[in-house]
Amino acid sequence: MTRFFKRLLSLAAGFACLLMLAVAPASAQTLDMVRERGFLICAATNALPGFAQQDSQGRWSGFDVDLCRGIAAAIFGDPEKIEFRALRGETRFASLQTGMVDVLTRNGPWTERRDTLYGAAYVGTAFFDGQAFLVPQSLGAVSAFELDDVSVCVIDGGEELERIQEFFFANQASYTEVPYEDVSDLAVAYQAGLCQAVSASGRQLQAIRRALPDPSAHRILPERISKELLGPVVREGDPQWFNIVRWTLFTLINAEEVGITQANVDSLLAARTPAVRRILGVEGDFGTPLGLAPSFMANVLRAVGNYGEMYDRHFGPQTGAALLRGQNALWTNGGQLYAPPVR
Amino acid sequence: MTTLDTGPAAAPRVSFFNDPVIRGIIYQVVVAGLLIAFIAWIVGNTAANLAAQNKTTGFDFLWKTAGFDISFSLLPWSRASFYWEAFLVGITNTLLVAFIGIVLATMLGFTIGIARLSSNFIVSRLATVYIETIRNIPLLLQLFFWYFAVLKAMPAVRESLALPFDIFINQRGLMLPRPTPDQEFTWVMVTFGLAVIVAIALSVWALRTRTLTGRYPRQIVLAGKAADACITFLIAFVALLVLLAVIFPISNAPMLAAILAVVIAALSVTRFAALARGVLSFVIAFLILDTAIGGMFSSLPGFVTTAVSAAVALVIARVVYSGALERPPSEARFPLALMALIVIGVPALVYWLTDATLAFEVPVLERFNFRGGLQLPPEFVALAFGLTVYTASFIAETVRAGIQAVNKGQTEAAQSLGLKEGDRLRLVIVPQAMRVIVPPLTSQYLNLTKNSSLGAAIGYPELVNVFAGTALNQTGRAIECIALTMLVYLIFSLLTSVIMNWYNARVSLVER
Amino acid sequence: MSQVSETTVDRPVDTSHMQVSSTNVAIEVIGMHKWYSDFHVLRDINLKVMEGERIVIAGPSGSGKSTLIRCINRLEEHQEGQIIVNGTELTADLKRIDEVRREVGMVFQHFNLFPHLTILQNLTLAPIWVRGIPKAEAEETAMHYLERVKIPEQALKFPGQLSGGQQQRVAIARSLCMQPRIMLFDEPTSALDPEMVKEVLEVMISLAEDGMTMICVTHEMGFARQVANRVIFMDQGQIIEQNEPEAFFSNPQHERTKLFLSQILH
Amino acid sequence: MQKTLATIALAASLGLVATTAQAAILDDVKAKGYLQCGVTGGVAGFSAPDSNNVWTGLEVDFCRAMAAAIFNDADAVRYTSLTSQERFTALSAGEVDVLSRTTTWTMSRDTQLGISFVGTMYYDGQGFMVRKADGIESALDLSGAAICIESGTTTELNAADYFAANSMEFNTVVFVDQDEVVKAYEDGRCDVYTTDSSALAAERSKFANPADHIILPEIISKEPLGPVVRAGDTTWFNIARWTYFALLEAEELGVSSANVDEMLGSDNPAVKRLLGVEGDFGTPLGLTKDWAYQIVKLVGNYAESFERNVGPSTPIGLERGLNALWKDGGIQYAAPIR
Amino acid sequence: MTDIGFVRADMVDARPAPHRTSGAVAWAQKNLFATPLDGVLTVLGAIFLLWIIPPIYNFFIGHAVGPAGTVEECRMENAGACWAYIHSEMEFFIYGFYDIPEQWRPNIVFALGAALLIPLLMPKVPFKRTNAVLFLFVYPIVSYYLLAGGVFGLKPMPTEKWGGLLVTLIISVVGITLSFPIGIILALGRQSKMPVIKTLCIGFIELVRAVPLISVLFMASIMLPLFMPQGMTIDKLLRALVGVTLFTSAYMAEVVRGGLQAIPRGQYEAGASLGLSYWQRMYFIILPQALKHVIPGIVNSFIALFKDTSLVYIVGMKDLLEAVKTKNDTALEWQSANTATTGYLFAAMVFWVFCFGMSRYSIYMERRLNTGYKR
Repeated sequence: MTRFFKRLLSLAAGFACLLMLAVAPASAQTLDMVRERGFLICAATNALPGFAQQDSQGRWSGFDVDLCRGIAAAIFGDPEKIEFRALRGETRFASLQTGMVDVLTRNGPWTERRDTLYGAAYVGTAFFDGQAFLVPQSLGAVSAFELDDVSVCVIDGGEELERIQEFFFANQASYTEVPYEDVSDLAVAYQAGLCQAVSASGRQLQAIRRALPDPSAHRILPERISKELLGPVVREGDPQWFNIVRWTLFTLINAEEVGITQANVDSLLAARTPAVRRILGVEGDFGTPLGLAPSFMANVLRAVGNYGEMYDRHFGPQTGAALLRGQNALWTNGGQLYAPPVR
Repeated sequence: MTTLDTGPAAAPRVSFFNDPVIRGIIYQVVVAGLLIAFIAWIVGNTAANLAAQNKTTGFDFLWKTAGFDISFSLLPWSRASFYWEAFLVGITNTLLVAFIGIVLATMLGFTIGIARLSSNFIVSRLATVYIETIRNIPLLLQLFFWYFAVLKAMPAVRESLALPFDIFINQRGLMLPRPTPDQEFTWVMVTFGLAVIVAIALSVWALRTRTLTGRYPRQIVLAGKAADACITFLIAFVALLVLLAVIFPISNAPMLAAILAVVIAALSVTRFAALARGVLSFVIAFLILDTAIGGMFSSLPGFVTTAVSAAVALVIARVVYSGALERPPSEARFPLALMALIVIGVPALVYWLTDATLAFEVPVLERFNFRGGLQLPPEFVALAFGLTVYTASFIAETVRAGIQAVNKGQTEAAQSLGLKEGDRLRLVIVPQAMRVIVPPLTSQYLNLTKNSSLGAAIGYPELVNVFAGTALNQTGRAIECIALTMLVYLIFSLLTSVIMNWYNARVSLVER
Repeated sequence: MSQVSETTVDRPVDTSHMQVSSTNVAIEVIGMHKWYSDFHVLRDINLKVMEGERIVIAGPSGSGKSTLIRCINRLEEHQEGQIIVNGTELTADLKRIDEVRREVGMVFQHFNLFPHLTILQNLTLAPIWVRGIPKAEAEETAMHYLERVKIPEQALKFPGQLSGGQQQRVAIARSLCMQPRIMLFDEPTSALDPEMVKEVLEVMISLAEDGMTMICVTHEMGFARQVANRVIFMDQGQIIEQNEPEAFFSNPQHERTKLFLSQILH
Repeated sequence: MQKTLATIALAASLGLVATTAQAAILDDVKAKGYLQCGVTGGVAGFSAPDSNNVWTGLEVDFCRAMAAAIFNDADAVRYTSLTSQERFTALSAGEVDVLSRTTTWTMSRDTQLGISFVGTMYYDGQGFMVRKADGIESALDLSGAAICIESGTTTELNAADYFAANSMEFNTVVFVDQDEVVKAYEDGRCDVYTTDSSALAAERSKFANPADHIILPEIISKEPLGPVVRAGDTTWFNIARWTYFALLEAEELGVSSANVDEMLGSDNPAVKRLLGVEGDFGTPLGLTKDWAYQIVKLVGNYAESFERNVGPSTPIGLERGLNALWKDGGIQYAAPIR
Repeated sequence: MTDIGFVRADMVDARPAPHRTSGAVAWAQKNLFATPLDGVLTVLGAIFLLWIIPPIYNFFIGHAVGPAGTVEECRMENAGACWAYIHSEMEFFIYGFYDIPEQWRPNIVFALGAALLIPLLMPKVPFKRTNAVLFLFVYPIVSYYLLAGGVFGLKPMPTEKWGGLLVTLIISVVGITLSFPIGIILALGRQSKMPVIKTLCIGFIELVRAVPLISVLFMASIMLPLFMPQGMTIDKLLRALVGVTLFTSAYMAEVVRGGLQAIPRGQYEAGASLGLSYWQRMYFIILPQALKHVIPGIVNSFIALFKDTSLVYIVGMKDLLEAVKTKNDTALEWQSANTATTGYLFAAMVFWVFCFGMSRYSIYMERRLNTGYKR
């Protein structure tokens, strides 16, 4: 029998070696940092109505801010544990890299250079944007393709001008350009009737429309003649943090797809559909691998609702922006929003 | 090949390095050091790799929902089950197929091993061909063959091959009726258990009495005689019933069969017992042969098969008859029939008395598949079959070697003492052969269990497939899953060696 | 080559009641022939053994001595002629063979003890299972015969623990336990060291003294001289010569016998 | 003598062990001189070897595109055929540099396996194929059916979900190898074969009589299939991601392998940037500035690859559908190169 | 007691056994109809043979489609084995994806291997030592460079392209030649008096023997890269080799240990008394005897290894079985009812020929060396 025990012992030793391999740490710098600090620092490029704006009490609101709240809810279960900043210029990447900021919720549009050169990583698209047209209802146009013989206010010098040229050339339509140096000038010029239409990115047009005395008298046409992707950006080299932000965003989209809203999130805990159960953390555990609570997705949705709700809250008809979902609709509704499944 | 002789050559005494003890220690320290360094290197690499890939590790995943389906499981399984349940399902599926494979392979292997030693040329050659063919072809290939080539030849679900007793064979596997016992049937099961215990106790008592006093207890002998007649009657009744149904379909066949069976049973207690046995064996052999030959050569006309079967059955009857003539009187025989009657009859009595019912859930063809019943998927059947066929060829060789290892002199000595064939085998040959057979047999059992892991290749959800395959894949925990899988096999192996050590210690011959 | 020696026992052998008084025929072999496939091993064997007779069969190896006594026990089958043991003719009938074997004990060159059983179990196995003798009684008999072969103290050991001579004595005792009327010895001493030969021969002689019918294939010519009342010389599968020991050794008739004796007796 | 020989033998065996210093994947790949690409054992149109072991398919084209971007040689790729069970370990173990193998992007894979999904090469959804003779019209008729599935896939999980959600019974028959799954279905082991609908179409095209099988209308899941790389190497991730985007961007800008040389003279700044005529977008990736030019030149744009491998003119005959560019009604959308 | 003195006058001459009309009848009597039971078994066996042989004959030969046949013939009703399929895919079965113009290279390797191995196996051929050195040391290197290329202007052939019988043979030959010495060293280590080394060897042997090969290969396939430093990759063929070799070594070690234990202590003592060192004792005295004892066991391990090469599909090598399987599944142009069966049967026959050959050779050697040691 002693021979047997010796054998057993040596086997156990060999096996222990194998098991030792199963225990290895994972790095999680940003998350730890945020946890230690107790709140999340988000930043957007600049304050822009609908995306990020401060009310009279200094409280930030907007789409970007909600996205940030969502991330905070994912981490802390509490959407208020954030600090929001509006940063200008290229310093935002420096701030991100130095750790002054944890996530940029709206950076400039996603481009190759930004993605590859700044030590930053785009996690995904939160907002599909592009150059669009704002016209008065009175013009009677419901589509950009109906525009003909119009004067268009546009920023000078950028690609916007070229795009308009291409667009109208391609449509065999005629137009008059009214170029300006600055975005704020466009609004003033349009309001003053110096042009019949404004062409700028959708996010700028919705800001212009809000500021108009009677927003409902104006319409942002659904077509986009360029493409711009806006989305959260994180530092390179921290996959965990990258994934936290990415999957917070995807949670919002997936929740809309399966019909989870801020209102029904708790009642759906008893749902039977596996896809819903997984998002709400009733089945499976998708949070722990990210260093989060298993129910983090439910927390996100409790805090800010799903993507559709967020969008309606900030760009819906009642906001004065009245920005159609367009590309930002779910893929099932003809839009571009698509998130990989939670499973 | 020289040793590491690096010590100073001019040293007057035994050089430090040439001291065998010290040199041994140095060797060992070096080896241990190398080993530790190697392990550290691997652990370090792994940790670095895992960290670089930000992979999560640990066994927490075992308590998460698996989310996949397992096609065949003895334990309750749903997609909401946890990974540890998947682990258990894998183990039970492995054990199930291993157990069935072991039982069948043992039976087949012993038969073939003994057949190989047969003095009959055809029988021994057939066994040799079987062994030499099967064990020289990789098991994996055989499994593929049984699964893919044979599966293709199986009928589709709707054209299922229907066998008697609601058994169906098709591409979806083997569908059997599943017994669904009711409440009262528990009593039958309990009685059955008790009857088995009683039968064993009775056997032990009878044998002990036989040893101590030289004869079986009188009561037992009497009861044995009665039981003999009883069993003879039952067998005769069934056989005759079938025979009558096959030959002349007459209306009151049961009555006639019963009468004839009573006659045979009555004969079996007189001195014409041998005749009764001969007749009975003729009927049974004829029935089996006629069915088998008719099935094998469907193109032959009926009367040819009947004639051939009758002729062969006649010879068999003759063999049985002369064997029966030489049977010792019932006083000197172990009352096997009595034990059988107790084990079967008592529960049957209880079944009848308690009015229990044993319904069978019959597999029924539905829109796609059979539903209900006991369904054995073809993966399981192919794996169990492949393992059985393959392992049996090794077991057969083990058995042959074991029997051959018993010196011929042992048989002669036993013969010269007047021991009869049965006693000779039971008391002298088998105990010695088993001593030689059991250790390699056990390692064949272990091999079979390990080989069941090849079920992964044909989709049988055993441990490697379920856990090191699907679960590993859905979770990505490679190290954990493989470690657990290997641990299970390790435990099987250790358990086997514990049992073997115990057995070897028990049976090892005491030598000078 | 088989071992040929002339070990004798250093005590006077009491041959007083070794005279064959019985007129009962124990074994009768008439015109027996045997072939191993095409090889004619035993040719025209005629032999009559009276009860109480002690016969030694000698001859060069390959002469068919062992085959002959194995035929008497039906360990081998003969093809022609008759063998009648205790009035029972040996045929393919198993029942008769078993009857005969119960009455005929046999001791083998290589002992053939059952290695997985103790000495006592070896001895009681057949009495219990063949004769149906109660265990206690069988053990008593076994101990009796063990004492007779002078190794009662080994009863609980296994055969592997015994020396060759002891094993052979156990083998003899094992046969005796069946209380046979005839004992066959197939070169019982040729696998033994010289000093062990003696202890086995002692036992055989004491058996002879008790008047057991014995047929003994052996090269122990001393034993033959002392104990046998007939010596049979075989060669080429046939009985060449037989005679009383004194006459056989002192005055062999046949050329082959002379040659054989001159070789083994220097 | 023997010692020398042993040394040589050792050296020869070491030839099989390629060691490279700890370095970024790009450097490794450049040092090796080829890209090791993990693919399926054979899904026609996506990745399959022909009889000469030349691999073709949409996913193979992605690897070729990466090789083109890195080496200016689309053939500098070696393929490792992986089962779905092996693929992630093979990737994280560094056995393959990129996994381009009909891999569904899911949360647990993205977050738990130490891998990063680059993007969605093909938006797919899981469907069911059945024999026409069975007369099934909807997946909701499938209660009690035997279903052939490849093990270790999202398919396996989705099917379980779908049947559970619709309270239907089913039997799964799970195989490690795609080929075995198809064979088992073909042999009649199962009533239903389920996988991504694109693969269903691909497999159906291989059947002796494709018309005997129908694909049911239900799509029970969304399956964004895309290439995967190891997490942690941002440069490598970016190369893969922007290779994908370049394929899309080229289609959007109308640049194809046929006209790419003409387009070098285009006035369109976006085209100029794509082809490296204006600006240098390659260097930050560790590539040359004409990286995207090479991709288009040697492999073509996304549309070409799609048409060539799985499009309506191939036996597989898939429509672009969701995989059309965003401006054509699909959801394939690339971030711009600028 | 009148007839006690007897002297044979006439010797009886040997005569043929009775009841013997001809050899066949006697043989049948003895081997087929010795007893009535034997007769029954013979008849049943004959019926079984009658039943099973015609279909087998028809499948393999009678209705089979020969190498020159076409797929249409294979698809006909009642067609037997489709040997035409084997014939047309033979190159793939032997070489895998090895480039067709380069196939002369494996051919040379095969020929060279046969030329070196066959004389090595024939006891009477001289120059054993040179032959063995050539086979064990020179041949592998030459073969490797010949197969892999990349030198002397040979086109490089990555091991991914190797396949079929080529891979099966490479793995088994290398596995056999490497596992043998490793097994011996492990066995000696297991008998060692040094506890560390002993424990190590026991641990290795028992651990490896406890688990199925499939999991060892799984580990080689999945986990080995995880154990290596970042960026170090190991060729699949090498992984298969390492997995199979280590696995077989453990079994080999147990076989050799059996042989070592069968050597009487006296041999060890005699060796020591001659003043031989440990290794000299082992090399000259103990091992030659011990190995002779366990030739059947060793060859059984080799046969097991040869069969086990079919499992290397796990690490992604296309060995013979995997090559056949691949073609069975994907050769659409050859699809017919019996194609797959024919493919498997072909693979089975190839495996069988090698394994059976090895077992016969071992019996021959065993007889030659006349060890008389039976398992």
